[in-house]
Amino acid sequence: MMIAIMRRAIAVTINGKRHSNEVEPRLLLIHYLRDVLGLTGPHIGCETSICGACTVLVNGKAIKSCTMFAVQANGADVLTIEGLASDGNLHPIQNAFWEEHGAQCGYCTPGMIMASKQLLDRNASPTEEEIRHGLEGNLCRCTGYQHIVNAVKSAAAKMGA
Amino acid sequence: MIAHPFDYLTPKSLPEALLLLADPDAKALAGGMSLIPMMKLRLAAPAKLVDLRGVPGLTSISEESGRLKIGALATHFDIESSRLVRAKCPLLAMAAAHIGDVQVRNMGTIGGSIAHADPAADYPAALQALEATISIAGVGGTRAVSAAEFFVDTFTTAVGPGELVVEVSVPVEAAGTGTSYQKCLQPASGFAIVGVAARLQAVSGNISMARIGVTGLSGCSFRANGVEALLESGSDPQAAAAAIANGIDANSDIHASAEYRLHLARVYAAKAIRAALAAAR
Amino acid sequence: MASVITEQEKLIGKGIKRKEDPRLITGTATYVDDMQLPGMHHACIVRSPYAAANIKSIDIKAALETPGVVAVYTGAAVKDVGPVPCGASLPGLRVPHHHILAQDRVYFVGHPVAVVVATDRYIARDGADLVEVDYDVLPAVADPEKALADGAPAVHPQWPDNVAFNFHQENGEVEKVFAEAEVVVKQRITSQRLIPSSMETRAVLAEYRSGEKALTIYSSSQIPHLLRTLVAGMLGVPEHKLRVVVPEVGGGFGSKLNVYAEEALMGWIAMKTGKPVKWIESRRENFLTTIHGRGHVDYYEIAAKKDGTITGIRLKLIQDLGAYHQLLTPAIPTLSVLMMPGLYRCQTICADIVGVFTNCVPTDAYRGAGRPEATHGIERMVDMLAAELKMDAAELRLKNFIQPGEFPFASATGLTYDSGDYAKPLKKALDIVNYMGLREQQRKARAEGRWMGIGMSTYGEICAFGPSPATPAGGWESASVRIEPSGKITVHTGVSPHGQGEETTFSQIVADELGVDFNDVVVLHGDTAIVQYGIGTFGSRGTAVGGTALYFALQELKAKIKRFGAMLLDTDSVVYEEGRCACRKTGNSVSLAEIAGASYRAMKLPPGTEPGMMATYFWEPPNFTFPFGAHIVVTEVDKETGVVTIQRYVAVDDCGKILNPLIVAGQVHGGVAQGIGQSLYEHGIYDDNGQLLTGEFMDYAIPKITMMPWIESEHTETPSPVNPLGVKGVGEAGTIGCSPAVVNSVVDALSPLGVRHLDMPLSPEKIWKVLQGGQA
Amino acid sequence: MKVTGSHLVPLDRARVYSMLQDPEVLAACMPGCEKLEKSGEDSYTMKMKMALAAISGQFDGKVSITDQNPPGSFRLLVEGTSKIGFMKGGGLLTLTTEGDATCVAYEGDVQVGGTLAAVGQRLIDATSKMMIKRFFEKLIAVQP
Repeated sequence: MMIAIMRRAIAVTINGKRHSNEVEPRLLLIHYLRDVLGLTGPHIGCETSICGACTVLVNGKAIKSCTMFAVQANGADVLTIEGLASDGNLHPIQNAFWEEHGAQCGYCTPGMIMASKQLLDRNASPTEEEIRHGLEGNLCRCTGYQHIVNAVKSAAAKMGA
Repeated sequence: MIAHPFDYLTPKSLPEALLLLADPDAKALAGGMSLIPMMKLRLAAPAKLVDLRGVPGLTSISEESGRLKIGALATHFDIESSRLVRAKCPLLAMAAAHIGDVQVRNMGTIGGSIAHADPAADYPAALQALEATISIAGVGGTRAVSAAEFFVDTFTTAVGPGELVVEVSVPVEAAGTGTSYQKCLQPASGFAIVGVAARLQAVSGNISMARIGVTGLSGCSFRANGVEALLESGSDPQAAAAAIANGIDANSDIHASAEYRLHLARVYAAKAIRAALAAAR
Repeated sequence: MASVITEQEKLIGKGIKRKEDPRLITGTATYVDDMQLPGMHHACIVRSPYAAANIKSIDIKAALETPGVVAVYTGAAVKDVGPVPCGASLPGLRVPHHHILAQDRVYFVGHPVAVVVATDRYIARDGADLVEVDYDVLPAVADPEKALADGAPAVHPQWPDNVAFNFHQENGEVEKVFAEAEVVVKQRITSQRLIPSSMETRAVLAEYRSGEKALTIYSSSQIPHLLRTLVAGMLGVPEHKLRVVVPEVGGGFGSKLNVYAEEALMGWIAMKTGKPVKWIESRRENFLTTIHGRGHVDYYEIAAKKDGTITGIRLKLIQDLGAYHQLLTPAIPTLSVLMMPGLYRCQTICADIVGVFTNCVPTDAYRGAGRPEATHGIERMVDMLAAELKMDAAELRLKNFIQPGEFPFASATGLTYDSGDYAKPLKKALDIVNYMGLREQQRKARAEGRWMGIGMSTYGEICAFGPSPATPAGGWESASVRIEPSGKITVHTGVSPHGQGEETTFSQIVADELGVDFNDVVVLHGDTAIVQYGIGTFGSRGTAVGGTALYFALQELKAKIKRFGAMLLDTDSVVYEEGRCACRKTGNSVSLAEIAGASYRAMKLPPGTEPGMMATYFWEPPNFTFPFGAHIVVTEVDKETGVVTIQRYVAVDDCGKILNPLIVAGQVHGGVAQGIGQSLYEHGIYDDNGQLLTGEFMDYAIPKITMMPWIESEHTETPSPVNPLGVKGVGEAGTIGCSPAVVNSVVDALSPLGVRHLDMPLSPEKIWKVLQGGQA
Repeated sequence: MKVTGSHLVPLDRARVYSMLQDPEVLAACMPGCEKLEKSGEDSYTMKMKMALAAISGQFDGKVSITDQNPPGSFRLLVEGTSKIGFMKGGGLLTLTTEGDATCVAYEGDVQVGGTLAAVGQRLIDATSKMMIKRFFEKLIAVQP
């Protein structure tokens, strides 16, 4: 079963910085980010593409980076939780998660925040139902989600203001 | 979590892709939403992955002589958010919006989904009701098959070895057509326990055309011809919906027994028919 | 709304935003898998696909030949390590020897059989596929009642009856009370197996420095110090040569209140290979091999007078233990027995537990640990009694509550309830929902043919574990406070928070007690090389016991501060206020930083006083605390599909004094979510052959954001006299209060159909069958 | 997971019965069967390649036939193990004459373990039905 597979050269722009590496085709994007580049903000919480802890934005779209091979991201622009704050200022969504106690153990939080970003990018003032629909792909076992809903509402209000 | 090693190929044209897929150890990769989880669990172990995303022209959504042509690599998000699809074929947009979650819809493609032919996927119900045509390309050329012919059995389609779904064509809905997709979802996976797509033409409540597509209920999506005939002959929606389960060997699992699934099919068929009727007005 | 606190004001009781969060919201926190050590190897474990089988042979040749594979070990190599410890002791308890890798037989699906060590995680996984294990499959049993039946396969051949222990407790004249009872209600009630599902799975990284003979284990755990003591014993490493570090932990819910085979195994591999080795549990492994919760079959009887006075409670409890005892497995059902009278005055109880081995992963502490099962039982029984007597469920509860003047109250099970006013939260909840109005609405709904239900639960908890004599490894907690020469403050706590926010609440306590800036306090935990011995975070004890230890350390420190202050001010009468020591006579004052600096320079010392500014306190709680509350749930059942919708969820919890309402709300919401999970969605299902049918998030539904109702969370505050902070604990309240309220509500909705009980989860199909007139 | 059903085979009962005991016929009809070798009285070892959608796996297995009661009934047990898990299917096959044809009714149990069981719960029923259907389609096709 062991076959020698050529490694592939990839170039990916991550949080505004270009990275070039040679990777095995089977290397998952999440492992590329975490193990190769040391961007350990996105987490791994399952293996069936359910939990969303590994959510990052690829070319502006939220995806589960455990369900994408790094080679598929060749040439793409990737944004992870580490790239969300700019010039040392927290993004309004990060601030809202802090203010509203949207995180407990924090494991789902980076994915949850990135999914929230996608949600607010597409809908600047979502209703509670739209918030819940938009975060359906992210599991949290700690918060019961209520403070997360509050955080997204609050971020929307601040970003719209 | 970790797939078997594979080689990764990136064709730049359709003929090149088809050439690569002629290798029986090669598997096409579109969005990967069905394939990659299987590979991570090592249930699937293709030796070669042929990434189709570099093949030009497979993502477009356009209108052409009364039909919408959806490229196989259009994502579920492209479809649910496309103004064209929402305006001219809302049933397809509605089915797309029911798939998985935001992240899955951002990556998953219509071609990949239907080629996988999961018995509980959402598109097949809509495509059956829409009498969609699916274009399948092979080295010998491209052929078109109807949705009814396309979905053969559990995980089995009309796509032959080395072939590729390249386009899905659906009708532009005529005035007076109402459609709806109603889904009872399994709370863990989000797959349909049953999903029913209804597509009706009605004038002042009289149904002149009925197309009902069903997913999740049995091993393969299907058209509920019995229900359609009843609706077209003036039967009331509730009574017609009740016929959906006739002669069906329903699936059974820990989430729903066959008996309950059959019941849900009747309930969701009635919901879909009522919603489609309301939309037709 | 939270705000950043800079000016000096009392912080206790305010919704201060958390100190922990900046690292969590920026993705810069460090969980075990975020760590990489030089030369680190990765381990992948080969596990049994069968629930019961003899291992005929294991062929590791192909795996070993894989480039990058460093070593492969099987049971033979680690025969002398261990066993995985059981910390609970019960008379006559049968304890199977729990090796860290299977020896000649496997006992449950997921049982570790071999481990592959490789230079990277991908190669380790490849290697694991190449280990060939030849099994001789044996019959298995996965259901505890079937395991007790004659002729059932023996999980452990040496104990053919599958009984691990029997436990009996009674109080009062049970036979007489039941014989003379005017009403007796009986019901079989199950609490299904649940899968804790912390979002971070288990994770272990071990490093051995041969020169120092020092082993460090990084693990995602709730109990760093206990883990150190027990793993040191398993590996034969002197305890002071083992350091356990618990970095950021992505949730535990009791599942990491344990010592697992893999923690010792990674330590052993690191010593054997001389290289660091990391093992990250996959989600599939987490479902199969991390402890499950619940697993009860309870046979209840409740005796009462016609006026509703509860006179006796009898329980036969069958506990599905799984194949082994993990750390506290057999102790969990005994907590159910302790809690069985609930908030009621009844003094006559009788309980019999039979602990049963099955070919499943062990059960152990999962959020609430024994108390949700007990609360579910008594609160269901009270509702059934109310129905039997045609009394209102709230009225029956109010009639039987222990009254405020009766505290401390000696319960029938030997506990001393600390304080309470049980009617208060119930009345508050009834007011919030407008109970009479709701009943009227229900009458109308029923007239329209809609199945609307109103359900309540009034729960009590045993929290703040606990007095040491009642806790297997000690129930005290420790804290040390150090004021650095610059005046900055470092707290070391023996608890191990992993989402509960004690870095924040403990900073609030310090800020208020010492009158210092909240931001000048750092709370450290989870490293046995840094922190004095501690017990850990579980059983709603972190703040109630750990916070109290901190409080007492602060009192000692304040006395020392005053001694230095008096010396510096050259007076014999000082007060310490708002971070300064002042002379009562002259009004002259010195700051805490000046005092701290002087204490370290030690040019001069107060009589009989050591240099430095540090205090350590080990606090032994005199009792548990007993939080309580009332939850009311309004549901509607869809007649066509059987789907239950929660229309309103009101929780009024009394967790004693509230230190941080924002954090308390978060704990309640999360607890309720897990209660709703159990009530409506979650069920760890094994088939008859011991295969876990709900083995991934594809089949096991923990609540998603779309499945949660809005929770209206309110409180009453009855301080606990057990500790000076007056706190009781809130980590488990939501879970304990939730499930009976939801089930009572749905049973209430369906009561016109003659439904009197439903077992969880209330799946649509189950309800639909009831609506069809079938059996629940 | 219980599986029950029946298929009509347009041959007489004795013929169908003997075909179903014939290893060559079984090998030709069992989906994915690559090799079937006699290992004892009415028992065989088998190599089988399962390919279903993206799922693929190489199974080593056993086939055994017991409780023969010709031409009316027998028990068939098929089991296979692979890296992706194991499958075990067994049950009673009852043959009854229906006109010129034979109705083969089956009533049995399908068990799946290992990784297959992790993701396959909702698919076991549909998949086993499909495999059985394919078996009978081939059985009808192989008749001389």
